[in-house]
Amino acid sequence: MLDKTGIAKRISRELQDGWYVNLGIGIPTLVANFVPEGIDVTFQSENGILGMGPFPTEAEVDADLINAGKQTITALPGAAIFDSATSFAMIRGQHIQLTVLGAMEVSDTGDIANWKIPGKLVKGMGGAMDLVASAENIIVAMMHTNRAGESKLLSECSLPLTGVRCVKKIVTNLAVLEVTPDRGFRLLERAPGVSVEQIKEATAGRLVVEGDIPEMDLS
Amino acid sequence: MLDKTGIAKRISRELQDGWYVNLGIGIPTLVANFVPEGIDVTFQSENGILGMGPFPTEAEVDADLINAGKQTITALPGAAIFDSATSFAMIRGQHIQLTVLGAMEVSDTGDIANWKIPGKLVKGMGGAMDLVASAENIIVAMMHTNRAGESKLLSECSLPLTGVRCVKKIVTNLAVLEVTPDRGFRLLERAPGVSVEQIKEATAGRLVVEGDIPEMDLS
Amino acid sequence: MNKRVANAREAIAGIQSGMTLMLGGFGLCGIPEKCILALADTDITDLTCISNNAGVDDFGLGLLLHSRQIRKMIASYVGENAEFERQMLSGDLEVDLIPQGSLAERCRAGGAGIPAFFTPAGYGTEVGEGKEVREFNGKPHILETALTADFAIVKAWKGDTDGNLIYKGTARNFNPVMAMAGRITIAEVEELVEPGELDPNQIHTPGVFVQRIFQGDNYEKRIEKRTTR
Amino acid sequence: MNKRVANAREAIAGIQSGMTLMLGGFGLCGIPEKCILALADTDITDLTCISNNAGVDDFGLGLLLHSRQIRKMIASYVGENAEFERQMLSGDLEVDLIPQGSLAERCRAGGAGIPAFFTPAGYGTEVGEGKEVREFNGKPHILETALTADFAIVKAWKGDTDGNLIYKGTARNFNPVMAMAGRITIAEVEELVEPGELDPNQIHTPGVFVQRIFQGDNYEKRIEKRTTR
Repeated sequence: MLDKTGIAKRISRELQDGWYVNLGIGIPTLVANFVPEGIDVTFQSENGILGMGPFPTEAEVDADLINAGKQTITALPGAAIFDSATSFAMIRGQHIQLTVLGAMEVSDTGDIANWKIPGKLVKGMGGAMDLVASAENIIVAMMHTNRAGESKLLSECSLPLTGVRCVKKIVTNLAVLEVTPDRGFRLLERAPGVSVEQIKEATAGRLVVEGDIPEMDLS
Repeated sequence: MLDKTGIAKRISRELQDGWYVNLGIGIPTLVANFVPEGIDVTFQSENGILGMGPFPTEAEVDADLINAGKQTITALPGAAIFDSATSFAMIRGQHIQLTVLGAMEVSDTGDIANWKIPGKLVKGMGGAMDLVASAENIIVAMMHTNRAGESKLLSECSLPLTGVRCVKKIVTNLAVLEVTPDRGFRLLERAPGVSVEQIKEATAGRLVVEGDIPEMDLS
Repeated sequence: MNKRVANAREAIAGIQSGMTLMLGGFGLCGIPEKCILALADTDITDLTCISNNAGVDDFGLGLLLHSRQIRKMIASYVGENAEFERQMLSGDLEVDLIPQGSLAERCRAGGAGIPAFFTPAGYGTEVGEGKEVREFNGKPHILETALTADFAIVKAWKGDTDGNLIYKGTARNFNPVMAMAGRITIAEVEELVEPGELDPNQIHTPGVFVQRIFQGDNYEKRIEKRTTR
Repeated sequence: MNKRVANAREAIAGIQSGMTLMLGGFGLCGIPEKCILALADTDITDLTCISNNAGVDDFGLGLLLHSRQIRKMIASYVGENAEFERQMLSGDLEVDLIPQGSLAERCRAGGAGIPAFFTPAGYGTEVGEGKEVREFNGKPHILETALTADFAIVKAWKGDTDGNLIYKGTARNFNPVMAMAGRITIAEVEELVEPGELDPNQIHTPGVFVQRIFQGDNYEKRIEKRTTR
């Protein structure tokens, strides 16, 4: 079974050289720590920067340089700064090759719910609806089940949707799954020490298991 | 009767302090030479500059600094340069207080035709259609009649339109007229030495003459 | 044309109860903190505020929430503010949540004379409910309309008295698009210079979009999540 | 990511007959003159070129007209070119004239994932014929759709190898919006530098929009109407 760092590490293996990548708040942010050697990716933050670098040192902290999670950041050589309309022009116009974000629920047709729980205080969708509606390549990073032990991979989302038929891949603490809208979640990899049976039990939506399911290689 | 310079001079009296103004090619361009004392206007050129200055000296000529008429220009202190989409955002968004342009024909409801003559080579509308569709305040600068002596102020334009019901005021070699879409061209002023009768003869569209029509004051 | 006003109080003259304001900033980064303070010092109420966020309890728009001057908030994310929660749950505050990219584009559209446009964001969600749907290239889009405001209030790094603005870092965010969309746009800047001191090639907001400008002193620029390595 | 290519010939690799190209520039100001020369040196034909103008007889897009490589021209104004007139009158060249502001906005929309938007420009004229009309605030608007291109070719003043671009003066014009709208965008620059040498706050076109970049030498930058006082 993976912890959050493990999920981020597994997702980092999806990165391809030259990609522009938008990382959501939470587990996705950790992906930046595990970019493989020889892979040059550029991180975009939707508040208006391309070429986001690591967190600053105390001396480097600049109130005018934050990411979409409102954390202080640095800019790498080659960075560019722009306004919010231009930022979402990049996103909506599909100039960003990969979006990684968290979710509360994902359906086996690729719907995602990650912004609102009825009856609880709604904080807003931020940029999530724009990101999921436009990205050609969306990976969801999340735990396979919620705190009550219920599956977050469903046949249909019960929560208000963020986007429809948009999620392409899911990396959880238990597995890597591809969304095939016609057939459901196709199991690609098991987390170390996790059995196919455990994944079946934790998945409420349609699960497709074909052939041998390899264990993730995180080396 | 006015010459082209006189038309430009009369139009310059319409300028108000603080206005942003777009001047078309031809007579309108001359308006910049007659900005009244104490009136501070900023000229926009739709290829992407606010704060256009006079033509350059030989030494100042810069191939990267032209106006929409493709003439070399200078930039005044306080100028700003921007892309074509931003330039027309200013125009379409009605941030420019006055547009002055030439016309082949104007109708007494304010339609304008100034880009195309059927059977002749069409060069294109450039920015004219955007300008006339959006400007709140459009003054047409033109001769009252064409070379054949026919009126250019018509009940209906015969040429393909550039915009509908948009012209507010017309300054010709003979007169200043306001367009009142319900009633037609309302005569405001006569050019020096021109009689109301002459203006009536040269105007094919509905002409409203009420009370005494003063002669223009160009002092 | 000289657009300089003396201070924030003079800059906000004419803002009245019931008006719609746009306020630049992302979180607390790039917010017009001087004008917000000046507004908090008035008895103007029933404001509709369009801003990506709603400040924190004791800074930014949180100050106007605390003084109950805001009737309606149009934003994309409002999670950092306990006062906000109280007023929203009690029904005192109306909230309209808009996807961040649609919010930015709707402001730009308002400034650019584009009354409506199609976007895929929000299709199939409650954001799309009641909105026209149309397919382009096999993908469903919804029709979103332009946003404008009686006053837009933005914060820039440098400006000149003609209203030209330059922003610094990610404090730029919503400021340029909101500057375009105000019937009257107020800019507060850290440094106000004479025309000619800024390079025309480097202007982010051309002066035509700005009607009033002043220099604020001692910007607090509070950091929400100071994160270091 | 290093996007540098050696020269114009390498930059235009993959452009094929029948493709749609966008080319920046206004008149001859800010045109990608090196790539146009390189294209003229190929046997690529049947191009659809989207550009505000069509060059002059012996420079800019006029060169590709002369060599009969352009089948269709999408522009706002094409008045400076005798070869253009001949081909248009003979029916060899198809021409689609678009209001300049709509052309710019349609390119931006193409790059920004906005498939269509409403604009007042062209309503009631032949530009509006066959297009959907809708009233907003009592004013009729027409629906215009996004433009994209197989390749966009732009010219900037400075660039870095990550593809970030800075333009100079009114040579900026259509270049930034076209850079957004190309499936592949080629940038030619007068000076190519390493990442980090350009101020991130002053980038006009962020590198994400650019796939290939090279430095051209000895720019001619021909002036159409040298006017002095």
